[in-house]
Amino acid sequence: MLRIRKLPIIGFALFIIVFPWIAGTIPAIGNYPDLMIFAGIYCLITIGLSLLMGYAGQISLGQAAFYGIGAYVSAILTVHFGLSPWFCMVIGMLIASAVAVLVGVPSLKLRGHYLAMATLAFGIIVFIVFNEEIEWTGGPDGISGIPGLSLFGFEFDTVLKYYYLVWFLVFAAFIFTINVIQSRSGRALRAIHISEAASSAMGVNVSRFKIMVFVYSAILASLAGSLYAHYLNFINPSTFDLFFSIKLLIMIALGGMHEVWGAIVGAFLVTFLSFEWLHFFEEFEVIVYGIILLLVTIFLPHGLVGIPGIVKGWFRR
Amino acid sequence: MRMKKLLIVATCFLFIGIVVGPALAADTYKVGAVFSVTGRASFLGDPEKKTALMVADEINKAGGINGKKLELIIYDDEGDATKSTLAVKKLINQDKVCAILGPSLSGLSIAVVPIAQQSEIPLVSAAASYKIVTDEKTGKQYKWVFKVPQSDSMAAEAIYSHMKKEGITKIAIITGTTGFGKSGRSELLRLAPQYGITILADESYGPRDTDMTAQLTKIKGVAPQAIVNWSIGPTQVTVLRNYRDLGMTNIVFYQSHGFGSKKNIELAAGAAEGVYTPLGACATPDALPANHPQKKVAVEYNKNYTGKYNEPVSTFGGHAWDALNLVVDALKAVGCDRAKIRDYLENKKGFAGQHGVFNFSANDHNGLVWQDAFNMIVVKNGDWAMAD
Amino acid sequence: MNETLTEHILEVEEVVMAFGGLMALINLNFQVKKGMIKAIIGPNGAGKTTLFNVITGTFPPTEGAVRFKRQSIERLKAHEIAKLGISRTFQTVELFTNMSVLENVMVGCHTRTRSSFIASGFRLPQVKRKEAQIRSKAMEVLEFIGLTDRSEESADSLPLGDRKILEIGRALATEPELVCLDEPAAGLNETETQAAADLIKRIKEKGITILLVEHDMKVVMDISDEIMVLNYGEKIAEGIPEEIQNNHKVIEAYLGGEEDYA
Amino acid sequence: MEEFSFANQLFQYLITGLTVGSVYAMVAIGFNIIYNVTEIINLAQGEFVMLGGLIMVFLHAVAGLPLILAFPITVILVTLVGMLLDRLAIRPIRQPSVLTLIIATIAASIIIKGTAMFIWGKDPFDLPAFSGRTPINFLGAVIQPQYFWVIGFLIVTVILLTLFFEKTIIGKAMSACADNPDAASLMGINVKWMILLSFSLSAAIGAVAGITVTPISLMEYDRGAMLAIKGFGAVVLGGLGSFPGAILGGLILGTIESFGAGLISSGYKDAFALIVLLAVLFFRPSGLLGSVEISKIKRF
Repeated sequence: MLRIRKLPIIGFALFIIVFPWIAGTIPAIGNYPDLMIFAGIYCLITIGLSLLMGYAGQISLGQAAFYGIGAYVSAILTVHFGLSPWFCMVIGMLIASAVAVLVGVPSLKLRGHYLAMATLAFGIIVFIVFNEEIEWTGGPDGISGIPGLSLFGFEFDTVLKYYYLVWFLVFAAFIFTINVIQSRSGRALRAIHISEAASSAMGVNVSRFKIMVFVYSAILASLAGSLYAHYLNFINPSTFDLFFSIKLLIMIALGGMHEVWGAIVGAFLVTFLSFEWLHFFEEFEVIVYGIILLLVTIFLPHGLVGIPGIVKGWFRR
Repeated sequence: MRMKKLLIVATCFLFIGIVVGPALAADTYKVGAVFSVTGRASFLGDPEKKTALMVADEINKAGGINGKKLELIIYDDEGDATKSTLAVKKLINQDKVCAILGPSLSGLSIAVVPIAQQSEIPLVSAAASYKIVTDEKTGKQYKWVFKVPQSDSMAAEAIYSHMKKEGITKIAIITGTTGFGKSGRSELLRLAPQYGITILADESYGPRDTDMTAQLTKIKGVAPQAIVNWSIGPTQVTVLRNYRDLGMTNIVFYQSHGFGSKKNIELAAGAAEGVYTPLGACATPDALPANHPQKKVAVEYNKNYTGKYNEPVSTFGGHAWDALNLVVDALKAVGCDRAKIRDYLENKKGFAGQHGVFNFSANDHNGLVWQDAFNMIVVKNGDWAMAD
Repeated sequence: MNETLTEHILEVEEVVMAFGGLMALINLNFQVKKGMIKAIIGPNGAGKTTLFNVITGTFPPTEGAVRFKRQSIERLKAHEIAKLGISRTFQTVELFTNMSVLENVMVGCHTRTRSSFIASGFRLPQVKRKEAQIRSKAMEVLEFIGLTDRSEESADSLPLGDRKILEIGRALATEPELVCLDEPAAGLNETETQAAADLIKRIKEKGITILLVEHDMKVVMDISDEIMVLNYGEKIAEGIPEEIQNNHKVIEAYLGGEEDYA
Repeated sequence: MEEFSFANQLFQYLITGLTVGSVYAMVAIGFNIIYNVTEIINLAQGEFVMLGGLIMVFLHAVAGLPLILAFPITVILVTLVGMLLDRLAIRPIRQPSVLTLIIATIAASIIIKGTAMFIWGKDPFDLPAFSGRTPINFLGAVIQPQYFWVIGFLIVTVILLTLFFEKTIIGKAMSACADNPDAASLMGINVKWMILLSFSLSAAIGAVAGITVTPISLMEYDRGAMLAIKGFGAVVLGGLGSFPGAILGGLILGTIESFGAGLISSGYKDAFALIVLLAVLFFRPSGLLGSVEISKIKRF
C-alpha cells in the first residue's frame, strides 16, 4: 500500500528550517543557503515532473518552456507594465496552464518517444520565441531590473528571507502532491501509467487526467520560473533551453522518479553538483557528471531514494 | 531509515563543503573573476581564463604587487545566468576579493550589476554591451561597474565609416541568433541611417547551424554592394565559405570584431581573402605601425600567450588582459580598498591596453572611442593587414 | 409480450469492425438478456476480443449499433461506457502492477466516486471521508472475491489464479450491470478454474449480467445460459449449451483444432 | 552581376535543404537501427557524427593519412566507440526500463562530449573537401562538390543497408529481432550480439555522416546534441522504425529549414521545421510512414 510516512517529512522540514544557521557558522558553506534557494526552485519543477513522469508515466522534455513562461511573464509584466509581482506570478501560472492545455490536448494522445519528441519540439519553439522576440523579451541579452518580492511591506530582500519563502512553497507543493498521490486522482494517474486500457475500463477519463497532471506540472514550473525571475532580478533565454529540460530529467532520474522524494533528492544533488561540488574537477567536470549519471543509472535503477531498499535487501540476506 | 538518509545527505554537504572550500591565504591581494570558460560562450571565457592566469603568473614572478602576491580566483559560469550570479556573490561574500573581473557575456554582466552596486565592489566586465555600465533610466554610469571591451556600436561605426569611404550604400546583414549577433544586428540597424546606408536583407542563423547557403542565396538575390556578418564561433567561417562557394566574392564582405583570431583565416580555407574586419590592437600586433601606442603591449602579449599556450591569441583574451591589468594598477596605487580602487579606475587616463587607450571618467566607464579602439583590418595573403 | 422476461440489457446490431482490409467482425447481431450468463466461443482469431473492445468502447465499430439499456453506446468513450455500467477484464490480465491488491480494487471504485484533483491536494475533510468510503467498499469487494487477507500485498506478487480473480473483483467495484470476462479461466489449474467458475455464478446471483469469452468448454457448458459461436468474425450459431454441443457447423469450425472441445 | 532569378533561388534552397537533410537522415537511420532491435532512442547518436568528423580531421588533416585510408579507419574507430557504448552503458543496466536506457544514452553522450573536449579542445576543425572546393553551376544553383558526397553517401548507405537486411543471414536475424525479440531468441539468435551489432552499425553510419559533413560545416566537440535532436525529429517525423521514413523525415526537415530560412524568417527556421513536425504528429501520431499497429506492440 502506498503510504507516505510523516516522520521523514517532519525531519526534512526541521532540517530545512535550521540549515541556514548551520551554514552560517561554517564559512566554507556560507553560500549554501543561496544554492538551496535554487535547489528549492528546481524542486518545485521536479515535484510536478515526478507526478507527470514517475506516477502518470508521461514523458515531458519541454518542461523548461513552462519554467520560462513563468519567468518571462513575471519579468515582462513587472518591467514593462509595472504590475505587482504576485499578480504577475498568478498570471504566469494561468498562461502556463492555458499553454499546457493547448499543447497537452493533442500531444498527450501520443505515446512514448513520439510524446518525448513533441514536448521537446514545443520546448525548443518556446525557446526560439524567447530568443527572437527582442522587443518583449530582450533577446539573448534578457531582461534585467525585475523587481524583488514583498508582501504587505515585508521585503523578501535577503537570502534568508527568500530561502524561507521558496521552501515554504516547496513544502506546500510537496504536501499537495503527496495528498494527490494518496487520493483517488493519484490512483487514477498510477493506473494510467500501467495500462490505459484497463484504466479507462475502470471509468478513468484517461485523457482528462493526463492533461490535468500536465497542467499541474506546468503550473509548478511556472511558479518556479516567477520565483527565479524575482530572485535573480534578471532572466535570459539560455536558462530555459532544452538542455535545462534534460537537466530536469536527469534530476528526477538520479533522485528516483517513482517517489516524490526522488524529485527533491535529485534536485538537491544536481544543483550542488553542478553549482559547487564538481568545480573541483575543472576541465573534467562534464565527464565526471556523465559518469555519476551513468553509474546511478546502472547500479541504482530506482535512483538515490532506492538506496534504503537495497540496503534493506542486504540485511535481509 | 529516511532520517538516516537525511543525516547522510547533510553530512555529505558539510564534508564536501569543507574539503572543497577555498584555503585561506594570508598576505595576498585577492581578485575574483567569472568567465564562461566552458559551455556556449567558451570562445570568450577560455582565452580570458588563460590570459588572466598568464598575467597573474607574470606579475607574481616579478615579485607581485607591492610585495604581496596576486591571488586570482576564477569561477566558470558556463554561460549560465544562475551560476554567474552565484559565483559573483561567492567572490564577494566568501572569498572577499578586492575586485571582480567579468562576466564574459553581456547578459550575465547586466545580471550581476545590481549585486556589484549593492555590495559596493568594483566590477570590470569583459562584455561589450553599453547597458552594463549605463543606467538606461538615468543615463548615468553605474557607480561600481566598468567594462573594457568596445561597445558593439563602435564596431558598427568602424564598419559603416569605412563603407562610407568606399562609397558603399546598399548592404545586406547576416547575424547569429546569439547575444553577440543580436546585439550587433540591432546596432547595425540603428546606425545605418546616420551613414546613409540601406539594408536590403536582414538574415540570421543559429549557433549550431551547419549551412547558411539558404540565407546567402536570398542575399545574393537582392544584390547588395556589401555584406556584414556578425557572429561568433565556427559559424562565421561557414558563412564565409558558403559566400565564396556561391560565387559572391564580387560583393565586399565585412566581418564583425568577433572574427579576430588567425584560426578563422585558416579555417576559412582561402575564403577570408579580402575580408574587412574592425579589430583591436592585440589581434594584429604585426600589422600595427611602429609608433602605434599599443604596439608594445600587443606584441608582448601575443608572444607570451603563444609561447605559453601554443595557440594564437583571440581578441577576447585581450579583454581579460585589460581588465586584470587595470585592476592590478589600481591595487598597486591604492591597495585592497574597494572604494579607492573604484575611484582610481574612474580617473584612470591614458592606459594603453590590448583594445585601445583607455581614458575613463565619471561619464564614461568604458573609456574608449571607436577611432582608437578599432583598426580596420583586411585579410591579405592569409594574414592581417591594415586596410588603408 | 412480457417485459421482464425479454428485457435485453445489451443489443448488438449489424456491427462491422474492419482494420484496414481485415474484417474482424462482419454484420454481427445478437442480444444479451438481463441477468444471464452468455458465453461467446470460437477459434482463435474469431473476433471475440475485438467484440469486447467494441462493446466496452476501446474503439468504435466501423459500422452498426451497440445499445446498452436501450441507449446507443457505440460512439461513447471507454470511461463513459464504464460509468453507464459495463465493466470488463482482459485476456492478458491487466492489473495495475504498481499497486497493492486493495488499491487495484479502489481504482475500480473510481467511477462511482467524485473528488477533484484540487480538493484531494488540500486533503479536505470530504476527501478524507470519501477515501474511507472507497476503502471500505473495496474491502467488501475483496471479501466477496475472497482476497481480504492479501489486501496489502502487491498485485504483482499474486499467483495467476488470484490475479484473474482480482481483476474480476476490480471490475465488480465499478458496480456494473454487465461484466465482460475475457477468458477468466485461461492458464488456470483445475481448482483455480473451479473457483473462478463459482465466483462467476455468485456474480450472476447478484443480478449482474455476464458476457463471457472462454476456451474451457467444461466451464462454458457448466455455467452459461446461452452460447454464441463466432468464426472469422461471423456468428455461426447461437443457442443454449445443448444446442451448440450438437451443432455440426460448430464442430466443423473446431475440427482438428481445440482438444478442449470435448 | 549575373542573373539570379527567383527560380534559381528556389532551386538553391532545395539543393541546400537536401544536403542538410541527408545528414539528418543518416543520423535518423542510425536511430532506427538501434530502435528496431532495442526500442532505445540512442541520444548519443549525434556524438558518433561528431567523433567521425573529429577523428577524420585528426587522421587525415593532422596525421596526414590519405583519404582512402583515413576514412575506413575513422569508421572502425567510431564503431568501436559504439560497441563500448553498448558494453559499458547499456548492457550493464540491471533493470532496463526504456526511460533508464534513455538516461544512460544521455549520460554516455555527456561523457563522450566531455572526452572530445578534453582531446580536441573547444575549437572547430576543418577537413579538406574530398574533391576540391570548386563549385559547380547547375540550373542556376551553385553546388559544392562535397554536397554530392553527402547525398551520395546517404544513397550508398541506404543501398548497403537494404542489401544487408534482405540478403545476409545476420541482417535477416537482426530484422527478426526487431519484429519479435522473444521469438528470435527462441530461434537461437543471440539477441545480445544483435544489440551490439546494432550499436556498431549505427555508430559507423554516424561516423560516415560526420566525415562527409565536416568539409562543409566544420566540426567541434559540442555539435552532437543538436544533430541528435534533428535526427530524432527526422525519425519521429518519418515514423519510428521505418527506414524510408527516416530518409523522408530527414530530407523534409532539411528542406523546410532551408526554404523557411530563405523565404520567411531565418531566425524562426528551426521553429518552422518543428511546427511542421508537431502538425504531422497531431494528425498522424505514428509519423508519416510509421505503422500504428507496430507502435502499439512496442512498449515505448
